[in-house]
Amino acid sequence: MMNPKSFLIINRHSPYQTNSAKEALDVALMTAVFNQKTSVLFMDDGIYQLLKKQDPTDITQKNSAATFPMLEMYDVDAVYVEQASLEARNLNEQDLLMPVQVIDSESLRELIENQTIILNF
Amino acid sequence: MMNPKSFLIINRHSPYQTNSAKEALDVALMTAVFNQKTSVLFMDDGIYQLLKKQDPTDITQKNSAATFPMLEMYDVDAVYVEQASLEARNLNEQDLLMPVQVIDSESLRELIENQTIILNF
Amino acid sequence: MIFSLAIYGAPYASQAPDTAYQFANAVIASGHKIHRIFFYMDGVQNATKLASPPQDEADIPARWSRFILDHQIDAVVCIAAALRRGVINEEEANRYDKPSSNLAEGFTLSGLGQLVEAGIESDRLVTFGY
Amino acid sequence: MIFSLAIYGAPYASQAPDTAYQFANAVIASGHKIHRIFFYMDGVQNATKLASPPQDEADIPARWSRFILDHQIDAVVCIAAALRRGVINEEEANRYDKPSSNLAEGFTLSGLGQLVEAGIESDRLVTFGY
Amino acid sequence: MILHTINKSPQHSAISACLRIIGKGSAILLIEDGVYAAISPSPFHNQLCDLKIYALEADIKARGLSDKVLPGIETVDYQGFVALTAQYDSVQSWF
Amino acid sequence: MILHTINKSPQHSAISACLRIIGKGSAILLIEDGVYAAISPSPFHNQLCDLKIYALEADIKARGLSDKVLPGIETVDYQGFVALTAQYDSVQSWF
Repeated sequence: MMNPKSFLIINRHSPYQTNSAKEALDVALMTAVFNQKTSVLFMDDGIYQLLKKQDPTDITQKNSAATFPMLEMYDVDAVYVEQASLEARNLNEQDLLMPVQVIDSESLRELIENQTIILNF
Repeated sequence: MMNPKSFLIINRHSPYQTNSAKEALDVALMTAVFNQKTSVLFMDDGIYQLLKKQDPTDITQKNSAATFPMLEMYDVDAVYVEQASLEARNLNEQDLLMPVQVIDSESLRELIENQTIILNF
Repeated sequence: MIFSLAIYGAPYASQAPDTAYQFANAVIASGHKIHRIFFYMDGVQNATKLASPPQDEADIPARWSRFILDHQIDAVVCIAAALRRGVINEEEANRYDKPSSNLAEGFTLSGLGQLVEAGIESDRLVTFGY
Repeated sequence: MIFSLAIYGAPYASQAPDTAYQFANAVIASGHKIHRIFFYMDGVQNATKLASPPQDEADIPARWSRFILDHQIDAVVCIAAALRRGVINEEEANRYDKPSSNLAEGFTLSGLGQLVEAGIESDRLVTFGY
Repeated sequence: MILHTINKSPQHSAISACLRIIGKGSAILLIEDGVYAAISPSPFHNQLCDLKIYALEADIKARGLSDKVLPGIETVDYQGFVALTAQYDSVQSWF
Repeated sequence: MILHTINKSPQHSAISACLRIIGKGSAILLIEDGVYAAISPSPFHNQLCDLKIYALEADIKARGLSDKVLPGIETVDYQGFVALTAQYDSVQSWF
């Protein structure tokens, strides 16, 4: 196999309404399984995936946050949250269920230009 | 059968990206077949269904405008276009492929309150 | 009161199948009647019998089948929408020369007129959009 | 150059199947190679053999089957996404005790690793979102 | 008088479309992703005082919003949803 | 340098998300409903001069926009789409 590529998985959609959140996370974990350099970015409604105290039992779904601990287990490089998206939703880091790197648009622009493969979800 | 109800079919989505436009129009025609009082409203991206000179042969789809003449044939009561949606898209009545009633939000509010059944698409 | 439901979203692409299912149960629990559940657009995917979701996820089509049979609900899948999207019963499989069928038990394929009729005959028609 | 394509949208719910098909043809016509086409999320519905659209509409799954066989393309349908949504081959039908199968000719069910591998092994991975 | 259901987050056009045409005496029920509007002051800013707004409890709880719901928004369970549809003359769904 | 494809109309969040993070020297290709942005002055207002913007011809023609495309936006056919993906280092899809 070639040298590892860098993968960035971008999550722009909310959990529960569609299966996008779960299926995006499965891709992130799979890139890590392949020993690639993997990072994950949450922006727009994707931010909502990270909210504390989610409990979807009454809508008979699995907790979208249940697989987040796997990101660390599989050595996912970094988890980013776009500052503008957080602010637009009246939310801050204390509302999120795990430590993340809040990143401004300028740094985000740099981050994105340095990825080999960007997968949006 | 009871007295006819009044149906309003609202089209808020663009043609071609999804099948929503075609399947909404099928419902409008079917309510007319059942001799109900039917009207159709276009708002938001639904406005785009009415643009002149559509030619989707290169994307191997049918022209979404092809069934519009059927609306008249089936005695559909009225075709409305929301003024705010038209203006927001930098479009005017001359851009549309058939005569419609452009309606402001105030009149729209009245129209909607007087329908028995409103079906959004 | 007499309710009908229209469902436009597919499992996994939309929460409509979940919300509509909980709503349908609440209609019955509240002592109302369901005249018809109509599956249209991508909602026709609720009626497949070939889905095998993981054990810790709800089996949405199977859950509908049980609900429909338990409460003797008229569950109609729009035939035009279903043919386009590959949801067919044995009769249509024969007609279109297809090697198999996948419509789950309890569902009926029928025309769009059944949606309009449901709107006319019910006190409330509640739509669950994609 | 070596291309791979990822397709996330179902026919009728998304234009992705149309655009991706035209793009795939243009890749070949431009003298490039296609390493793999990967169908994920609702895109697995591209692989049903039970769709019977009206004669004046494109038969999207049949069109893929012909393209895949004509050009000997590796066309992979994510097995986890497909099982959830009711797209299965005979082997999975047997495993899950289902009465029939619906995967069209030319498509293979396989794991999500095939998407990541396509990203690693191709010069370009182009995604067609829902 | 109409019960309007909204199932999309404020990022989508469904809410603003509904607010442009909703009449006095009608009500909104936020369901699915629509409940994110229940924690965000902007979309209903000018209309909160005139409009009755409900939100579906199961969706609020699923999304971790229970502690954040704005005052003036009433939560209902699925049977409450059914009761609202019976109480109003008709139901219109925005999606 | 990245080729960004956008397949949603300006009513959706995809375009503004892309514009927030796109870097200098990168380009946008409007496809599917993304081409509606090619007739609307607003979304690219401030960035048109810095950014190279393409639009897929088949989608422009399908939607009746051929006479309305703003100056500065270049149309390409499907083979032109392939050529652009080859020309840029990678492709990112906004949807």
